[in-house]
Amino acid sequence: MSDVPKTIYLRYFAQLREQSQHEQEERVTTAQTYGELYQELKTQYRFTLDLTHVKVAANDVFVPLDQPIQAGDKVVFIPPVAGG
Amino acid sequence: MSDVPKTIYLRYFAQLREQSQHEQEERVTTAQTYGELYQELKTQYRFTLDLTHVKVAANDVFVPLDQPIQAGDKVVFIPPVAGG
Amino acid sequence: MVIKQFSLTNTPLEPAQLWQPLANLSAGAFVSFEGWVRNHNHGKIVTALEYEVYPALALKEGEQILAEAIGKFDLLGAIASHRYGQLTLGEIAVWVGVTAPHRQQAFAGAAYIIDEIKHRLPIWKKEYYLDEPAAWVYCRDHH
Amino acid sequence: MVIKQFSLTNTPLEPAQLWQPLANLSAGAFVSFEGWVRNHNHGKIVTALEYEVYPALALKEGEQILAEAIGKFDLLGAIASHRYGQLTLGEIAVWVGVTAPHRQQAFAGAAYIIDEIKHRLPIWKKEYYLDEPAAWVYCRDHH
Repeated sequence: MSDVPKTIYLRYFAQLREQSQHEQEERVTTAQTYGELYQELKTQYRFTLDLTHVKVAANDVFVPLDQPIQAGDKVVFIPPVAGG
Repeated sequence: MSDVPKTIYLRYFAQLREQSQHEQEERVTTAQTYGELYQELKTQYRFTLDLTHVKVAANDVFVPLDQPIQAGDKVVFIPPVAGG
Repeated sequence: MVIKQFSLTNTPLEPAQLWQPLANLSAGAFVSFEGWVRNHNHGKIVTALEYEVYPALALKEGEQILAEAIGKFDLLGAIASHRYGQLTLGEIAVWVGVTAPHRQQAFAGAAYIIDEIKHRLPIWKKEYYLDEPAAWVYCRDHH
Repeated sequence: MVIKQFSLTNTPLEPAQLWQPLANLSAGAFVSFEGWVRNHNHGKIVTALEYEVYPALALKEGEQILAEAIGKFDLLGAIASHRYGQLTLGEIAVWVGVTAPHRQQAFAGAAYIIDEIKHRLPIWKKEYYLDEPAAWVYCRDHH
């Protein structure tokens, strides 16, 4: 069960968009958690931000990085914000 | 010297204006200090405010109530304020 | 150049005009405060309001308050204007606007100015009520 | 009825319009905050600014921030609007307006809202500089 690849939908913002050169991406992953997924993407796209500086939203809600990924999730990693 | 009557010029605001029924007044007084002057006016006009709730300005500057009156002073007693 | 302007007026305060001298490309934060005439106060129904002011001293004291706020909080500008005369419900009784490099200074500066205006400015407020005689009201924070 | 409105816009913010839903005869105090685009930041000369936003989450988070402020400080209303896209120097990046019976609540509520917007709203700022490459900047208070 845990090794079954899942299809998820990613959107990228700010420096993650620039570094990945993607605005969005459909992706098949075997990562178990959002944190593992971020490390997978970080390696592939050479993201400069470490996991400790990133938050994650699944389906437009903030969720813990160690939460299991669900197939079909819309996932957005949130680099440090700067409103105002 | 201290008993020489002095001529001063009073302006009244807010409840002191209403209770004295004067907007302004030229007055000859033997009061030594602004505090003494207020007591004189309080008796005459039946001001309801005690001296402890009043401040005083002479010549458009706040001054201590126990300061000696100078002849020719423009005196304004300041009831509790309520800006804003 | 630091902006410092205190004024008294018997015509309606216009925030869209009042802030304009504060425009400054070095300022990151603008905070404004408006005191509005409420329809009630301490359980009484207020129908109208009258401010009476001692102009010469109020202008001096107002300028002094702005100067203190600018010095204490490194403001880039501070403007305040107080109405006097008859006011109707919902009107602006006092407007304060400040600019600063950062928001903490701007909030602290604006709060300081309105606090001092309420406690020090020689201006008096008479409230007219629905069922009771009009009364001169004091700043309750202070007395 | 308590007013609570959070919005995102790529056109200039207009304070003279934005405050209007807050008009309320029970409110004695109105406080507004504006974040302005400055011509410098941490010693660098800024020439322009770009905000990129994650709209679905930002709208939820913004509404949530306003609801928290209303609850914590007994506000009568709270409105905030954040620009995104390209901004020029001097433009308003974010506008916050709140009303309350008294000024202390209004100041505390407005300060809370802008603090939380800066720390929580999923929006990112890219600064363009005179002599250096553009960079995504973070909220320094937080990192």
